[in-house]
Amino acid sequence: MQHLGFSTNKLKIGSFDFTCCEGCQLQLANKEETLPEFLDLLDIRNFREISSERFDDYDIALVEGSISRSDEVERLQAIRKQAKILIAYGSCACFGGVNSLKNHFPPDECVHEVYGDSPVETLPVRRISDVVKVDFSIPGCPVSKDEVERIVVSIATGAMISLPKYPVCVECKQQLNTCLFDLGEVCLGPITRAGCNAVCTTGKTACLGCRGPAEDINYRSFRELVKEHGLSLDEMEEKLRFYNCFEEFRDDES
Amino acid sequence: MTKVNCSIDVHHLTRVEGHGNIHIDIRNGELVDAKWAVVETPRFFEVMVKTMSPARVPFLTSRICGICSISHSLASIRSLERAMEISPPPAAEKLRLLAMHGETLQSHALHIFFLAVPDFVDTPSVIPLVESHPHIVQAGLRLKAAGNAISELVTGRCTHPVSLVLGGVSKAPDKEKLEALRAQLDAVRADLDTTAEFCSTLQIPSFVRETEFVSLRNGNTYPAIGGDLVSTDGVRRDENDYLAMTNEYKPEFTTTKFTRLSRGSFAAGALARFNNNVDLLRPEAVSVARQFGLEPVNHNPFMNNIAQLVECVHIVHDAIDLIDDLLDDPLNELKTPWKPKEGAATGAVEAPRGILYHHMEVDRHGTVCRGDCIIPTTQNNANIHHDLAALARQAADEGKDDQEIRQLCEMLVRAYDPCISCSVH
Amino acid sequence: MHDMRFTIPPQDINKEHFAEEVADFNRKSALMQTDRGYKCRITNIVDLTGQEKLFQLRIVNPEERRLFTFLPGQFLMLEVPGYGQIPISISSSTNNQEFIELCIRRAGRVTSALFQAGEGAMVAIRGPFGSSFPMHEMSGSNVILVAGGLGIAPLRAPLYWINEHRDRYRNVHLLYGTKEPSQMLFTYQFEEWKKVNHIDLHTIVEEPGPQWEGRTGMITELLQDIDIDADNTYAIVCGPPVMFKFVCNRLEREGIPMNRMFVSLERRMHCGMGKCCRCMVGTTFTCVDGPVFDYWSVMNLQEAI
Amino acid sequence: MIYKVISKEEFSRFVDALIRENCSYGPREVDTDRHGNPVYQFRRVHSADEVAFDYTATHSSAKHLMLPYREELSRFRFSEGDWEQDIEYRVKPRLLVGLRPCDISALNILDDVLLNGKFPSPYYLAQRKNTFIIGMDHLPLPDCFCQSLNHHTVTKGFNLFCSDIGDSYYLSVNSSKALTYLKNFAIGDPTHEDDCRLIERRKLIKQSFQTEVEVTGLPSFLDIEFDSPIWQKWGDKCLNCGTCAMVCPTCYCYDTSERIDTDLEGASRQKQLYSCNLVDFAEVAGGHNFRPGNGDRLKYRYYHHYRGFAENANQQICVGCNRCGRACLADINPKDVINDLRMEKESCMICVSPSPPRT
Ligand SMILES: Cc1cc2nc3c(=O)[nH]c(=O)nc-3n(C[C@H](O)[C@H](O)[C@H](O)COP(=O)(O)OP(=O)(O)OC[C@H]3O[C@@H](n4cnc5c(N)ncnc54)[C@H](O)[C@@H]3O)c2cc1C
Ligand code: SF4
Ligand code: SF4
Ligand code: SF4
Repeated sequence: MQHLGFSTNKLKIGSFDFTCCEGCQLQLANKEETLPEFLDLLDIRNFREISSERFDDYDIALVEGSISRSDEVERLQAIRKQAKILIAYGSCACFGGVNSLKNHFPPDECVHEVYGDSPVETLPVRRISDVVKVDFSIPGCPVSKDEVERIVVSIATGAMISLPKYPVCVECKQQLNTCLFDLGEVCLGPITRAGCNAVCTTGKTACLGCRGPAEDINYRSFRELVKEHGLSLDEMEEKLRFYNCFEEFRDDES
Repeated sequence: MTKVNCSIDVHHLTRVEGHGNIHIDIRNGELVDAKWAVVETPRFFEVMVKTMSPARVPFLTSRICGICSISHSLASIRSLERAMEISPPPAAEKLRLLAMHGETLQSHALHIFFLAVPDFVDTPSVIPLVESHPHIVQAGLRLKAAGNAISELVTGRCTHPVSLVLGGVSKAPDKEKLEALRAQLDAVRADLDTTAEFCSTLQIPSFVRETEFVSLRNGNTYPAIGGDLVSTDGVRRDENDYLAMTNEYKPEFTTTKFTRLSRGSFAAGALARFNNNVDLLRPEAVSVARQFGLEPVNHNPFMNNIAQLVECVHIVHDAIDLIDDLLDDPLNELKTPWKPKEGAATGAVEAPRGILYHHMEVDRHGTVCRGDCIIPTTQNNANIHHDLAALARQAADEGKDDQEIRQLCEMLVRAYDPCISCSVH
Repeated sequence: MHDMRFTIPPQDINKEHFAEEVADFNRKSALMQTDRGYKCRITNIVDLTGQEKLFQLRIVNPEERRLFTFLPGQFLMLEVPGYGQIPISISSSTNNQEFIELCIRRAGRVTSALFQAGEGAMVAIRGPFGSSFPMHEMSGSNVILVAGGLGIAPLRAPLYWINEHRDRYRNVHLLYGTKEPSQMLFTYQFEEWKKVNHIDLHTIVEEPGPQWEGRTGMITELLQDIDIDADNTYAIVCGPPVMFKFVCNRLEREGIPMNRMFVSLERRMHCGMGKCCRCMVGTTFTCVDGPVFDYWSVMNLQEAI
Repeated sequence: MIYKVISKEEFSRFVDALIRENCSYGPREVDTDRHGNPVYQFRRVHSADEVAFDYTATHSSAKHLMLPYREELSRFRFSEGDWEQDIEYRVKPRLLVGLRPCDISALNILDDVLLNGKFPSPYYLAQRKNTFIIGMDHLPLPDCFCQSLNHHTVTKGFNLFCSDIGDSYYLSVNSSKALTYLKNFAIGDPTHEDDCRLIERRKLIKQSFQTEVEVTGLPSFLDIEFDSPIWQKWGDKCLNCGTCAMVCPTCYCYDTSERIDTDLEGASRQKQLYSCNLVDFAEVAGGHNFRPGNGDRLKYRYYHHYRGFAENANQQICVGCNRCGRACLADINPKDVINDLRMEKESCMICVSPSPPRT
């Protein structure tokens, strides 16, 4: 930022994945039109998925995925020790994500169902912040590359970062979409944090709340409106459970 | 001179999707141990689908894999549609095929340029290539971008599709955008030529181990969604017979399962599709294959990289035709209404890395009560494992040093383009 | 094919006459300039406390420098390219045509960027905007200036004004309170204000440290120290919203009419031109109708404090 | 204003010619809702066939054509120790066909707010000046209440306005451009009968309103009722989702932000339409929120719309289209809120008589 009289350094970055689909890491390689410039901001010290070089002198750790095995806990703690800034990215890292659905079943049943009698270690799924301190979260399943880019540029230029506080409906209406409630579906848009550009509702499927709750949501009124539209509360519950983002609201009413 | 001792341990192989380890041990010229071990954390998707409404399932299963989410979504959709006897409208089928093309194109481009090529030019990642081979990287990025553009337009975004739903697709792509996409695909044809030219300069290791190749085949089009299950050893089965085609078992040293058919192991993926369906490829693609001397049945696993390139050529041309078709279609019937219904069926699709099976069972309450997913990498694991042993033995016989053997082994695993997190779902 | 007769011709508003005019935000802004400010160079930065810095800005273009005049209490929109723009009170003398001083607290995105900036940095300003303290109306009277914390920043312009026209005003009191002694701003000017300008300065802190020898308590306590001639006194109060209420109520009890007390309000702002509606207080805009309001209007504006 | 009459077939030929020749927007059917009713929006149209001339109401207003939801205000180019700012006000000319009187009134209100103050908005001006507007009257929907706000007719702010008088349209031509285009088509001067039919039509429209919202004296009601419990009551329902403001033809509040380019060689300043119902609308640095409750924020929107702010001469800016009411998932609509406020007031005030009934 020469015009302000200070220079920017490349960010020494490491990217790490835990229990997840690695879709968020993949996003980093998307948005090809700005990819070379994006990579230019970074000094990639450790990123198994794209590079064989591995160093342990990164400042910023991007952590993807949730924690579901004891060796993952150790690996994560080592990363926390090294990183000056630890960013949880993706809904798995921020909320547990779809992986958490398994927590609704007894662990033995899970293992037996898939592996029969072979012993396989698995712990109840936890979010990154359940295990170590997280400095910043970028939610989304997957994260939006545009948002990641904005945040990385902000870190590189010493600017403060923030996420939208309002819900998805704002962005949905800006796309002139027909509201899914009008089409007879339960949509979590009114209570979910915006920033994805309402990608799901623009594709005419309901928002499943992957970005977690918006600030200060009115859960009670949301529940009422689902009832008043004659829609199924079971469907709503299933959607609220999907990414494990609305745990704190689930037992509001029975 | 024969090399006597060699011990290789690759912990968390890089430039692959997911976590896997290679372990090779040669003592006194004898191969003691060769292992391909997957150390990914299991996520239990098959358990998660239980009690879920069918409508939600494709959104869940797409999260099995960040690279081939469209395939997973479509495999679930196909199995559930077959289970509940839903037939999607023809326009939706075309859009789904186009979406598959998009995913395969971006996945292959990512693999060829980001994951495989650095090995051939001996760099740790694609990043130094930005400086040394700018036009190749640019071509790769444009091909990948084109793949992503297809997925984005047809399914709403490039990873984890939003508009692929049971009964069809939820939203028609905008015609103006389809036209723009067509132009974009037209333009990347030149990039395919550049890539083919560049690839012909690469030294593909000569290694052959006879194996069986398994893929889908429907007899009309190059395989993508549904069809018979066939192998180069002459097996042919119905889609629902997927279990007889895979025969899963779990070895001790890995969390993933292995599979076998007529032999100890078999391979799936671009090379398998090519070996079984060369007659259905577009002529443009066949001529590229010929340029590389690729002919069925090819048993060199490293040629999988080339088979991927051949498929890219096929896809770009086929996608252009599909778009022309869609531009003439009014696209007003995209979704068949449906009600949950009891039933069970398999949905098989050709994911970028090979044949992918989802088998779903819906109970009489209309909820899913059982799910089973068999992933291409799972099917390839055993083949990788056996290839590693053969390759290490051959390399050791040729007197290569540890570093060279290690490099070759890594390249071999990467050539399969394994998707490990997906295989441990 | 249809005929070109039906093509709607474009209207290029860039070509309209006001395009060349230089913005003059005080009178009527030139249309083309509503998003363009005067480019400034940061010529000096003074660290005041850990939280606040004083920035000295000089408008680069001499013509624009000449045009930029303001009244005590007005603010400007400071643009830090790439980071954003924020409203900041002008903290220097209205007489000073050479440079503008801004006293800024590190708060968020834009201010943090400024705190990293060095001397020579290029920023821009738009303005001045908003209402001002009625310095002329006050002449011949006593003036009580009450500042809490950063509230001293907007008070510096009226202070300079008073000091430059000291003979027009009678007794001038400056009551200044902060939470801790280390947060006290402009201490280096205190002696000058007291000795040279004959300002009756009183300070107070809420949480005294070991070094502090002065008064301890809330700012309202300082009001007991001074004699208030209610019939002939004006007050200017700046600080956090809670402070307004206490101080103004106290002054009202002393008998100062509400329309002789002035406060400066603070709200989120994105335009400074009464368009974005972020700074609404009741039904008025802080940016256009404020930030300076008399206390009577504030009492009438719902949810002002 | 010049008045002409055109047959409906000729009119659609005229509109078709204009649409084909220009970048055009009009009401289009985009979906069918779960009750089987069509959903309309102002979207790009390429021929007159695509325009749903007999549409009921669009879900969103046409505001976004004048005030884009997101808009780049300017760009910065960084250079060695300095920067340059580029500002563009270029807009390609557009045709907007099928606007209702209330929507045109809404544009007139936006003109007042954005063009007449001390700081006119060049961005809006460029959009407005480059939009050719063809308006159209219609019979009100059961929940329209624009008549209560006197916006069911409009006399300015359009290039051409069509009133349906049976098999032809009665045209109010308000721009020379419009007249020039029309000259290529068979138009006639209105006869006495046409005039009568126009009056009949206007009467019919006027009589068709089923919803009335009593707005006289509302500004002072609102001033008095600032602390009324009804705000809390409706606030408890409000989702803070901003939908009402997004679909409203006159909500114009916004937010600006700056973003540095990925190559760090420039930045862009962007504007995004916002809503006073969104949780952080009145939040300042440090986290203090001047309107922390749902009710506080909801109240604000009603203040802006039915009391008006000083900057727009304390005028009511709602035009009575009821888009916000229809779009609100929590079923909050102006009619109910305002009636509630009145009831509250009238039930407790003995000394102050309610405002006289409207005539
Ligand atoms: C009339 C007026 C005079 C002011 N004078 C001074 C002063 O002399 N010194 C000083 O340090 N501060 C002053 N402020 C407060 C200052 O504007 C905020 O501290 C500043 O906007 C914070 O910006 P930020 O980007 O660092 O914070 P963030 O919280 O990151 O803010 C992001 C954006 O929000 C807006 N915003 C946030 N808080 C405020 C706020 N309080 N007022 C207006 N907009 C806000 C801005 O548009 C900013 O770009 C004044 C505010 C007003 C309204
Ligand atoms: S579809 Fe969902 S996000 Fe969009 S407006 Fe409706 S509720 Fe909100
Ligand atoms: S619309 Fe909802 S589910 Fe979809 S990306 Fe946005 S927040 Fe996630
Ligand atoms: S009725 Fe609602 S949407 Fe229509 S103008 Fe009034 S406030 Fe806006």
